[in-house]
Formats: sequence, C-alpha cells, structure tokens
Amino acid sequence: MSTLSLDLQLLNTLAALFLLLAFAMLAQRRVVGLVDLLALQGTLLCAATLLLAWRTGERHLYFSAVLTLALKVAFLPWLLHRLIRRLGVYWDSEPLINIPSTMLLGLLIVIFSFGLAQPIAALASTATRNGIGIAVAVVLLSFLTMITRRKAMSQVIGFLSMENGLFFGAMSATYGMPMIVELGVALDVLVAMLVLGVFFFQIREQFDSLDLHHLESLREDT
Amino acid sequence: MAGNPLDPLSILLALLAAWVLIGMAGLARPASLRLVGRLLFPLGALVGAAIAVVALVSIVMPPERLVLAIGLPDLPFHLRRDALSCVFLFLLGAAAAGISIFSAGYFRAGEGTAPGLLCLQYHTFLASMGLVLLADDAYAFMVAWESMALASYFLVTTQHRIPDIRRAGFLYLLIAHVGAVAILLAFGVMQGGTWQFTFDAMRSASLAPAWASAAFLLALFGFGAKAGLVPLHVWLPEAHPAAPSPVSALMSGVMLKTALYGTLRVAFDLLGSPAWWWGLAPLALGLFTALYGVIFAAAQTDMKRLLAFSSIENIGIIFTGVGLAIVFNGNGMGQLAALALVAVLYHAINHAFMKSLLFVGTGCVLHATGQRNLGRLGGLIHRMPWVAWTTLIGALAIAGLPPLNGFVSEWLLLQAFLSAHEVPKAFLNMLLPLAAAIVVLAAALAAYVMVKFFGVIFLGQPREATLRHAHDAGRLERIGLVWLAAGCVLLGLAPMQLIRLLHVVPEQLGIAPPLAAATSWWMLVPVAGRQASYAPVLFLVGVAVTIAATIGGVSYFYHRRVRRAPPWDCGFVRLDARMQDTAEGFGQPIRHIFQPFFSMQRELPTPFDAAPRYRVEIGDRIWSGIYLPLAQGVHRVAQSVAWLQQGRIATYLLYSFATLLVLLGLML
Amino acid sequence: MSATAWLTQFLEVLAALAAAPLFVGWVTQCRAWLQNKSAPSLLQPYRTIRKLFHKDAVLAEHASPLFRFAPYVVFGAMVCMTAIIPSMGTGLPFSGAADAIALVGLLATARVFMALAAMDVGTAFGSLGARREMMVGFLAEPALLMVIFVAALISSSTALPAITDSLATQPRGLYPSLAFTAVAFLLVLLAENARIPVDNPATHLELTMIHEAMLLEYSARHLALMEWASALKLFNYACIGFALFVPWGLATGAAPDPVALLTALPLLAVKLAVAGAGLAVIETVSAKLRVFRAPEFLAAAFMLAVLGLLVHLLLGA
Amino acid sequence: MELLGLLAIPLGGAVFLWLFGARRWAPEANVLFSLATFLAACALTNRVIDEGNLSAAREQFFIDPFNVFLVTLTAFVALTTSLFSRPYMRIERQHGRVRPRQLRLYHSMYQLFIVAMLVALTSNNMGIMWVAMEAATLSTVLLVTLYRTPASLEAGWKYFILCSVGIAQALFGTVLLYFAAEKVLGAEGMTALLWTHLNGVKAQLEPAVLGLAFVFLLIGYGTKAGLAPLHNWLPDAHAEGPTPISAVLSGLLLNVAIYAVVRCKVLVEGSLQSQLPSQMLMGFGLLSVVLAALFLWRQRDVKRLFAYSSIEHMGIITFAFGMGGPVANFAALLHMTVHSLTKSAIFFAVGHAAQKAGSQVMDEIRGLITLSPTVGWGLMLGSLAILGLPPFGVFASEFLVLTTAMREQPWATPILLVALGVAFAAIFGRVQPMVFGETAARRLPHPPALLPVFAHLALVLLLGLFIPPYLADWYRRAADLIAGL
Repeated sequence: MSTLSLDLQLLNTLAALFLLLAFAMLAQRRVVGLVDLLALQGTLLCAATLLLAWRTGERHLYFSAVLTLALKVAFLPWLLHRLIRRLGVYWDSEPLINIPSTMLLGLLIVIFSFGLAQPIAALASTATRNGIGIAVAVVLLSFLTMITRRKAMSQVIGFLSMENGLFFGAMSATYGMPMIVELGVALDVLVAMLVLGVFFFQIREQFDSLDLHHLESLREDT
Repeated sequence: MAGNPLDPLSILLALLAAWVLIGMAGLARPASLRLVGRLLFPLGALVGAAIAVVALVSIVMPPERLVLAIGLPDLPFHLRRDALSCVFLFLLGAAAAGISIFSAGYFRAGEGTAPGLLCLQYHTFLASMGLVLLADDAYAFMVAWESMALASYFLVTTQHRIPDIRRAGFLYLLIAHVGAVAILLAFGVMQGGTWQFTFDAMRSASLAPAWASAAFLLALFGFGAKAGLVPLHVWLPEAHPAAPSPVSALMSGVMLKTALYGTLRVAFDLLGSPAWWWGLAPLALGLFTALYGVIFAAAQTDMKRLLAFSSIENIGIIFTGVGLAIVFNGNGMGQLAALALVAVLYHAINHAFMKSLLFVGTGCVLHATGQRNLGRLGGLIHRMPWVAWTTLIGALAIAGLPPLNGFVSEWLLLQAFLSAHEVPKAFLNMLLPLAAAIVVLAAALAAYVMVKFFGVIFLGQPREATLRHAHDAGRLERIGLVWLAAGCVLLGLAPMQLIRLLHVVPEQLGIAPPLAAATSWWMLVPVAGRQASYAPVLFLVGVAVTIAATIGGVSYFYHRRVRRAPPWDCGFVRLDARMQDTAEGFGQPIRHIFQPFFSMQRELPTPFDAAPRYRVEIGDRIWSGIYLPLAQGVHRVAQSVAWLQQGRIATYLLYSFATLLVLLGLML
Repeated sequence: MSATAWLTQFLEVLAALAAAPLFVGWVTQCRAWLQNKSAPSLLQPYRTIRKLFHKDAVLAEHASPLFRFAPYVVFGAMVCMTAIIPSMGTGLPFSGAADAIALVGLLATARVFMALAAMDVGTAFGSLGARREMMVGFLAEPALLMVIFVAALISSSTALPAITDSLATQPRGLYPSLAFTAVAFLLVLLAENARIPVDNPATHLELTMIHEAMLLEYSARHLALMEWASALKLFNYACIGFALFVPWGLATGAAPDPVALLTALPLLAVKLAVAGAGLAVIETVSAKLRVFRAPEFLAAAFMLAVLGLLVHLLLGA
Repeated sequence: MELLGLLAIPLGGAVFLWLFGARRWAPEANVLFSLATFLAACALTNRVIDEGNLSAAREQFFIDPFNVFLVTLTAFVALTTSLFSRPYMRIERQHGRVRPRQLRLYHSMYQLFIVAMLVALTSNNMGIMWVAMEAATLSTVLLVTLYRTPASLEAGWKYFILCSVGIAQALFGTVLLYFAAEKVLGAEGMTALLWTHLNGVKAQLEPAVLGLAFVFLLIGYGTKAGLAPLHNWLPDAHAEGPTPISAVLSGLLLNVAIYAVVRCKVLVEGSLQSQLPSQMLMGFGLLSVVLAALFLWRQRDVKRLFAYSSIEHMGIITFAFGMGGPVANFAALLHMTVHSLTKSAIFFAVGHAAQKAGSQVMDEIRGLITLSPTVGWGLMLGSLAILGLPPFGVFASEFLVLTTAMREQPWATPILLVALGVAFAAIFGRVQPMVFGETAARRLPHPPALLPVFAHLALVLLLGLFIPPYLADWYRRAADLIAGL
C-alpha cells in the first residue's frame, strides 16, 4: 500500500467515502437528510474529478468537474430543498424492508459487485481501476434505495445518486466520457429534474401527498 | 415463366380472377339486391360451371406450372395443376355452380350484411378455395388457406346481431387459426432446411423418418381441425347452423374437402412415400369420427345441426379411406391403395353434391317457415313439392342407397376393406375387417338419420298452423336444387366414366400402375382380377322395369279406384298433429343404445303434474371434457400470473433489479 | 346375353313370385301343427292377396304421393332381389348387375321407403313402427355384411353366383367359420323378416308391433303388394342362406337354359320345406323379446359373424 | 443535407409550436411540420437508394440499410399520426378533457419526440444514441400525464421512473463499452463510441467487459422495448395517455429501442464467441410472448389490450433476432415494419371507437360496424392483421419466424403455438363484440380521420403480397449485417 502515491491514496479514500455515503442513504429516513447526503456525494465526485484532472492533466476533466459542481452540488440540492419546503415532505415513512436487513443486503451486493468488477479492474490501465467496483456497488445500492422507499421524493434522490455512481464509474474507468456525451447526459439530468418538479406538483394537487401508495391503482390482479 | 394463355392452368386462374372481380362488382352498389341477385350470382354460377368443365377435361393432361410475380421476395406464388387438384377443382366448380344459382334466388334484403358485401365475401371464399387447390408453395397455400377461413368467417357471422352466431364464428375462426399454425409448422419441417418453401423443394427434400412423421402428424392435426375430425369437430355444429344455408352448403360440401386435399397432398405427394403406420391415425380417428358424428346426428332436433353432424360422419368415412390407402400403400399393395384412394375421392365428390343439396333444401324450408327446429315442422311435402322431392333424392343418396351416388363410393370403400386381410401385419389384418363393419354401421345409421330428417320435415301432418301457408322454392332456387339433385343421380348411374378419370390421380402420385381394363363402360369392377361387379344402369333398369310392370299390371288387370278417408290409426278418432313422433322421440332408440356417448339431462313429468312436460338436452362430452377445462385452465393460469403486476412501483423496480443480478450472474 | 338366358331369368323370377306366398303358407301351417291348432290351408296367402286386390283402396286424406308410390318400390326391389340371388341357377344374366353388398343396399332401400311411407300419414303407430324397423335395420346390416364378408373371403368375391360356385366346388368338409356365420345369418333372418323372437307377424297388439305397425294405414292393392313383398323377402333370405351354406344342386354354368332350372327346382323345394319347418320350430320354442332386447339379439348375431371371420382368418377354414 | 433537414425541421417545429401551439391552426401546423419531415426522409431515402450508405458530421451520423427504412417508417407514421390527432385532439378539447395550454405542450413535445427518435436512429455515436433515447422518454412523460387524471399521473410516474432507471443502466453499459473500445481505438477523435468503428474492431474488444456491458445495455434498452419482466410501465403508459401518443409509443418508440438492442448485440456477439447473447434475447422474447398472452386474457380496457399485444410482438421480434441467421433477421425486420404500421392503425381506430363509446372499457364499446362501418372495419381488419392472418404482412413475417423456429429451435415451437393461440382467443374474443352486435355509440362533433387507418392497412396488405425490391434488398443486407456475415 505504501507504494501508492498520495493522490492515489486520496482517491481511494474518496471512493471509500463514496461507497459509505451510498450506505448512509440506504439507512437515512429523513428526506432532507437524503438531500444533504446527495449534495455531499456530489461534492466527493467533484473533488475526485478535480484530483484526477490535476493528476492526469486532462482538460475536459476540469470541465466536467465544474459541471458536476454546478449541477450536483449546487443546483439540484437547492431545487430539492425548495421542493421539500414547498411540498412539506420532510419525513419518509418506514421503508418497505427494515434498515438492518437492508444493510445486510447492501453488504452482499457490495461483495457481488466487487467480484464482478475484478476481471475488468485487472484490465484497466487507469490508476483508479478499483473505482469501477465501487461504482457498480453504488449503482446497485441506489437501486436498492429506490426499491425500499415509499416517498416519490426519496425515490428520485435514489435515482440521482445512481447517476452519481455512473459518473464515478465513467470517471474512474476511462477518465470520463467524450465531452459531447457528458454534456448531453448532464442536460438530460437537468431536464429530468425540471420534469420531476412539474410532476411533484401535479401529483400533489391530485393526491395532496407524495406517498407512493396512492400510485398503485393500475394493476392486473383485480 | 408465364404459361401460354390457352393452357388449362391459365384459364383456371383467369376464372378464379373472374370470381374475385364479380365479388368486387358487388361493392359497386352494395344495397342493390337486383344487381347482386339477378346478375352477379348467376355469373358466378357460370364461372363455376366453366371451372368444372376445364378441370374435368384437363385431369388427364400432364401437370403444368405457373409462377406469379407476387409473394415474398425470394418466394413468388407458385401454381401447379395436376390430376389431384383438378379433381377437387371439378368438385369446387360443379358444387359452386349449383349453390351460386340457388343463392341468386335465396338472399333476401335486410338480412344482416349488405348484399354487395356478401357477394364479395362469397366470391372471395370461392376464389380462395380455388387458389388453395392450385398453390404450389407453402406461402401461397397458407395465404389462400387463411383467406378462405377469413372469408367464410365473415359469411358465418352475416347476422352478427345474434350472440350465438358471434360465438359460433369466434369458435370457428379460433380453431381454424390454431390448425393453420400447425400446418405452418408442418411446412416448416418439410422444407427440410433448404429454406425453399416451394412444394418441389419439399418433394425433393429428404427427411429423417422422425421429422417426416412429425410433419405428417402436424399436418393431420391442422387439416383435421378444418375437416372437423373428432375431437376438433366442435366448431362445425355451431358454425353450420349459424351461416346462411348456401354458405353452410359451401362450407360443408366444398371447404371440408380442401382439408382432405391438403392431407392427400402432404401424405402422398410432398412426403413422398408415407410409412404404413401413419395410416393408423386417420383410420382410427376417421372411424371414431364417423360413428360419433352419425350418432349425434340421430339425436339432434335442429335440422342444420343434424346435417352438420352428418357431415362430420362423412368426413370420418373419408379419412378412414385415406388411412386405409396409406396402410395399403405402405405395404406395397398399390392396386388396393389406388382403389381406396379412388373411393375416397369419389365419396368426396358425392358428398359435395348431396350435402349441398340437403343444406340448400333446409334453406328453402327455413325461408318458407322460419323454423330450424324439427319439432315445429312437418307435412311440407304438400306445400313445397320441388324442395321435398329433390331433398328426397339427396337424403336417399347420403343414406348410401343404390342406385344413387352415395352407394357407389361406399361400395368401392367396402371392396377395398374386403382385401384388408391381405395386409402382412399381425392384428391389423384382423382388425381392418371389423373397421369395415363400423363403416357399415355408420352407413346404416345414416339411413336412420335421413329417414328422421326427411320424415319429420316433409311427411306427416304439419305440427304448426303457420306451416299451412309455406311457399315453394323460387325459380332460380329450383334450378339450383335440380342441378345438385341431377348430380347425385348422374354420379350414381354412370360412375365408371368419372372413376376412369380418377384413376389418373393414384397413377400420377406413383401409387399404382394405370388400371386400364379395370372398368368397362357400364359395369363397375373394383380391382382387375376379382369378380365382383355392380352395374348401376342395369340395376336401375331392372328396378324401374319391375316397378313399371307392377303398376301397369295392377292398373290393367284390376280397377284403379281410390277413396280418401281420415287416417285409421287403429280406430283412434281424435288424431292430431301433436301425436306424431317428435324428433326427440325418433332419436330415442339411438340415445338408448349409445348412452355412453351422450351427456344427457332429462326432465321427466310425474303423473300428478298439472302441466306435464318432457325435456331432454343432449350435451357433447368432448366439449365439456376437453374444451371447457382447457379454457378454465388458461383462465386460472392467467389469474395466477396477474399478481405479478400488482401496481406497486417498488415491485417493478425489484423485477428489474433481480433481472439485472441474474443476467450479471450468468455473465460471470 | 342370349335370349334364352333372359328367358330363363324371367322364368326364375316368375317361379319365385309364385313360390313365395306358398313358402309363407307352409311356415304358418307347420307352426299351427306344432301348436296343435287347426292349420289354414297352404293357399291362404294367395287368397288373401287376391281378396286385397279386389278391394277399393282407402287412403288417408293427407297421404302424399310417396305413400302410394312406396309399395311399388318395395315390391320392385324384392323382385329384383329374386332376380339377383342364384336361387335355382347361377350365371343368370341379371345376377351380374349387383353383388352381395348391392343386395344389402337394395334391402335398405326397401326398408327406407317402407319407413318413410309409414311416417307419411302422421299417425302415432306409423312413426313408432318406422323407427323400430330402422333400428332393427341398422343393427342387422353390419351383422349381415360380416356374414357376407366371410363367404367373400373364402371365395375372394362378393358376387353371389361366384360365391356359390366356389363354395359348391370346394372339397366337402366342416367349415367352423361357415357354421358360425350360418347361425349369425339365421338370427339376422329372424330379425329382418319380423319373425319371433324379434317381432310377431301374427300379432294384433299395436304396442309390440314393428313391421305390422308400418302397414296399418295401407289397404287393398297397396297392402297386397306389401304382403307379397314381405313374403318375397322371406323367400329371398332363405335363398341367400341356401346359396351361402348349402350351395349344392344349383344349375351352374355360364348360361343355363329352362331345362336346367327344372332339374334344380325340386331340390330347392326340398330345401325350402325343411327351412320352413325349422323356422316354424324356432318360432314355436322361443318367446318374443321386448323391443329393447333386440339390440342384444342382433349384437349376438354380429359377434358370431365376427367370430366366424376371425376363425377363418386364423384357421383358413 | 437531407439529414440536416430531417433533424432540423421537427426541431424547429417543436420550438415554433412551443410558441404558437395553442392557436386554432396549431394542429394543421403540426401536420405540416410532420409532412416536411416525411418529405425530407423520402429525399434521404432516395439518396440512399442512389448512393448507398452515407455518413455525416464527422461520422457522428450515418445511414445504413438497417436504419434507413426505420427512419422513413418513423417519419411516415409520425405524419399519419399527426393527421389522425388533428380531429382527435379537437374532439378531446370539445369534450373538455384538455385545455389550450396542454395542447401547446402536446404539439411541441410531439415534434420533440420525433426529433429524439430520428436522432437515436441516425446517430452513429452510442453515447448520442443514449442521450436521444432518454430525451424521447422525457418528451413523452408529460404527454402521458396530459389529462391530469390520477390514473394518468400514476402511469406517467411509473413510465418515468422505470424507464429512467433502466436507461441509467444503459448508460453504464455504454461506459463499459467505451472503456473496452478505448483500449483498441484510443480516446482521441472520440471514435471509440462510433458504432461503425466499433463494428470494425469488434473481434478485438475485450469479451469480459463487453459481456457485462451487454447485460446493462440489454436491461436498459430492453426496458424501453417493453420486454417482460421489464415491461410494467408499458400498458399503463399506453392506456392512460392520449391515443396518438399510444400509437407512436407502440409504433415507433418500441422499434427504436429494439434497434438499439440489436446494434449492441451485433457488437457483443462479434466479441464474445458464445451463444449467450442470442440465448438471452430468445429467453426474453419467449417470456414476453407467453406473459403477454396470459395478461391479454383478462383485459377489460381496450388500449391496455393492444398495449399487451405490442409486448407480445416485441417478444416475437426479439425471439427472431435471438435465433439469428439471415432468414430470422429478415423476418424480424419485416415484423418491425408491419407491426408498427398495423398497431398504430389499430390505435387510430380504437381512439375513435373509445370517443364514440365515451369509454375505453371494452364492455361498453359495442356494435361499431352498425353506427360507423369505417371505424368498425378498421378495427376488425387491423385486429385480424395483427393476429397474423394473411394476406396481411404480419403473417408473412410470422410465417418465416415460425418455420425457422421449427427447424432451428423446435423446443420453442409448442410454447409459441400455445401462446399464439391464447393471444388469438383473447384479442379476437374481445374485438368481435366491439365491432359486431347491437350498438350504443354516439355521434362525434368532428368527422374522424380514417385515411391513416386504411393507408396503413393497405401498406400492410401490400407487404403481405409483394415487397418492393429495394426494401427487400435493405432487409437482406441488414439481416446479413446483423448476422455478422
């Protein structure tokens, strides 16, 4: 381990924290807390990108770091906070599966995804090869978060953290995607968020709550 | 390669096209009955007659091919005319001619579909049947086959406002479609990996025995569904009563035969040399179908249902013959195989005439009385003599009585059975003669059924007051009736000429050498070298002469005085129509003897009932035993699958998640 | 076909027409003797027929032409049968017109017409008789055909003259198959000719009738023809029986002449006498069955015939 | 040039209609833009017929036999759908189900949706393709919820979440793909995401990575294609949105998703020398066919019914692509074409039928043929066509699929046979009473537009009897391309 240079150690730490945050989100009940965690995740992502950019000197990595900062650290959390205040959804009700067993599942998933990533990581030329495993894990964990939550808001947050995981994966595997693609993706995420905003208000005015159990009427088993 | 415009195939094609055009013309003024009735249908009849003539003439000509410019990119429509297709085209044309001319006078205004549309559907139906017979590649065949089903479906549901009729149409199309898919799979096997779907490719493709057997069984299933082999017969007694009578006549008389054509084409032509044991399937199924059909026919109280079941019986006899032919052929007894095959073909042609005749007859009765229920008919021979006497001919013919045509084909079939003991297979040589006994039993029961059919409808006293002013068939209708009846008589009296032509079929299929001296012009001899004979003309002359002599003698030597009086009935005075035997009553011995076949609910009166009534309902065990459980099974499965989709988005996400994990696991 | 041949044929038919009522009379007489009754004279059937021909015909008001036409068809069919069956000589010109199967068909035609005529007037008893007759018919036909099959297998032909010839020329000996089928044939004969135990030709109880119930509405010449036809039917069945099971002493050869018939006639008379007596005995010793026992009766016949068939296929005898 | 027009016109349309979409003449404008797009597509097709494959914008876009006919098809169905939606949306407005503001949204999003799909089809860059697919989802989400009913909101929400999550997996797949490619092609000039280049070097790509990539891509695009068990958004979205949207979703979006899946499959199979991808596709296909058939059995809502029928047909197509080989691929391509034509035609007819009956519940739609024969016959013929009865084109493709399956995968044929039978009973048993029988329908304020219905059915009929040579040629070449020959 000591052979690793400082920045790499830093990067690995960031990756580990990234994973930890995913777990935290899995456990977090308060919606506001979830948003903060998301913002934190964004910050980590941004930091990692910057570090990489400085290390490799890839210019477009700086750019994407800025993009991340603007979108995922500043704008989205702000938007979500605003929505929460406007809609008054602070607490998520009890998740479908209780927290400890979710944690356990999470662990298994992490093991699975690491096992999955090993052959790839072996091929990767990049310094941050181990990030891939982390990324897969985060994606799957956010998936789990989405499954277990009952509030629309927290599902969306899960979705966003999944996006973060993807970006982390992209960055650590290939130092980021081509510029144009990243722009497109960012644009999509932005639009998605705006659409969601509209959505929330529509749902709200229909059901005056964002609880998902209102959205279970279209079914076959009737 | 475009054939020259004067060879039979091109002419036949042109005639089929003419049918389609006539149908289209109906759309010009859909509401006008005069256009359709007075012009188009008679034209269609002419085209039918023309087709019959051309086909008959060209049976002996060598096969010829034609390729059209439509179809799939590397699979244009291939057409081919050979003896087999000619025989069936003759059947189609001759029967269609009579039925069309009858329909010209039959269809009335304000009955469901508009006349013009009906005309289109009707002629499309005819044309697609013709194309089925000419098709020489799988795709063209299937297109024609399904178009046939579709057109007939629309014809069946002409009066779609009646729920039962809709149900009948649905059942019909469903079974037809499933059958078609089976046929499709059979073709899929037969193309043998050459990806050539032309029949020539299939002829030349060499299949492993297992594959060939699979193909044959699939085809038998598919064609059996169309032909109404038990247990795939359920649509038939529903669809035939639902359809307008001329349509029932076409479906029963002609369409069922296209299934026979398909079976023969696949078994003897495409698959080359069928293994002998394949024959056992159609043989057994056919026997059971024949018995089943005729027994249920005897128990019916609706005249068109009765005829539908009688069709099932005849199909059974036909497929018995097919099975016999395959068995003979597989054991290298070519002559006998040819004999059985000829019997089958001849019976198919006969049945086309007889059954069409009977169905159009019921059509007249239906129009005159508005009744299909045998319990409300009777004594119509006085009001509608034309219909009655022509129908009598049809009834006697289908009952297999000499010297009419039904007897000839059954005679040939029995002659074939008579040599079945020579089949070099243990058990089989003992069982086949018994099969002959079943065929005879079916034929005898058919006589029973026909006596019931004719007697209850036309004889006795009218069971309803309204029947007193029933009217006879119209002019065009009479032409149709007479045409079909004449067919029955001619085929009965001069079978040899046609049979000599039919012998070309087994010869072309390479089953048997030409049977040159087998038949003299007036004496029918089954197989050269056996002395058994039947001379219909001589026979008829004999009977006629004796009858004439008797009549003459009686009226010459004795007086001719006749006095009319009320019926005696052993001195019973207050006799009325209600005391006649009803349809149920007439069927009662059958119900008694063949109890296990039926599922009956009876409602018997007690001596103390104020208004005693007797009701009996005949149910089909196969329907309640196979089809209902099937439907319920699917329903249950569907219900149990439904909980997969319970509207909760978390669950759906879980599905995606699980799928993802599983696939990733697979990739490890 | 030479003129003499046709003449012979004609004579044979005439002889049959004349002999049939006599045979019926003979059977009735034997039965009367066996039952210690005073027998009617042998010629009684002739008298009846003659009397009927003299009467005025009475028809029900709504009887259709078919009702008047049917007796002639039935009679004609029976006459043709006599012409086909080699009763005195084989190789007669008309016998080529139809084989045994066609013969069965001819019987069926007669039966169907009789049943239709019975339904025509629309009385209760008429249709009752019709349906019973048809029931017996469709049960009897397979059995009869099986009988013919056995004979046809032995002689590899379904033409009666050919069968008779080959059977007559076969080495004498015991043919178990033929024995079985003979019994089967006897049962069929009883059922088809409305004899006890299936039906009672002399009954006056309508509810037990089969054959008679169909003739209730007939009178005068129509009835006469019907009676005569049924007499012919019995005669024909007897002759078929002889042709199949005691085929000896017939005038064989391609085209026999009248003289040959004369030689064959006495032997036929003897056969008929014996058969009639036997029939009378059977009718005396057995009781009439209920109508719904008839199927079992005929099923037995069918079984016997099939046994005969199998025995033949197995033993070749 | 044509390509630019093809993409710019609808984009301009979107902007324009965003500004003026609420005007009275907006529907006509919508038609005009779609027409222009269609003409551009025709011009493009002409050029391809003349010059063969072409690529543009530094290879970011390219046209090959596989996507050219899909482009034309998309433009055509977009045009006919806009024709249909003109009276349809007017009637909806008269019935008071939509307000002008929503019409504005509807029209602009409609155009945007078309752009997104065209980009996804024509783009050579897997990343751009992903972006376009996501854009297609986003542009239709708000259309699904156009009516603001609780049900439509629920449907929209499920559509949004499930598809976005799915597509996120696809993004990860794309990342992995890039990761594998960049080692071979290098990160420069960003050729590492261009399908043409990838296809060139697919044999050298790292199998392990591509396997994983394929799983993620399959899950992602498969969700949009409505493959069971990822299909759950589809029936809801189809049933609750306005009918024109159901028509384009079923007729076009599913096609594009399948297109994406197949593009990926080609690459992966070239790299992985195993049958696994094909087997996965076959598995998904069979599962979709069977499940859809079973769900069909218990439907009450007419649009849900045909939504499930779309799932069934996507299953057939996927199964055919899974079997591979020139014939099966040919059949699958043909099936894509005829299915989208037929299904959109059916939705047109269903839309008007539902408006007449004032309900989407099938028990309340009765006897269409007596009141308005055109709608009735349209629905009847359309259903018969989709059920695979000749002489319609769907039969042609099913003919090839089934016969191939009988030779290549005999084990699958009984399943297919049963599923097809069940589906037939389910659909036809529902359609018949809707078309036939006594009626309770009402007249409509605007004459329904049935030209599109019969135009589509005529085309399907044509494809059943005669396939234009160049179209057949494209099919063949595309089939070989997919088969990796």
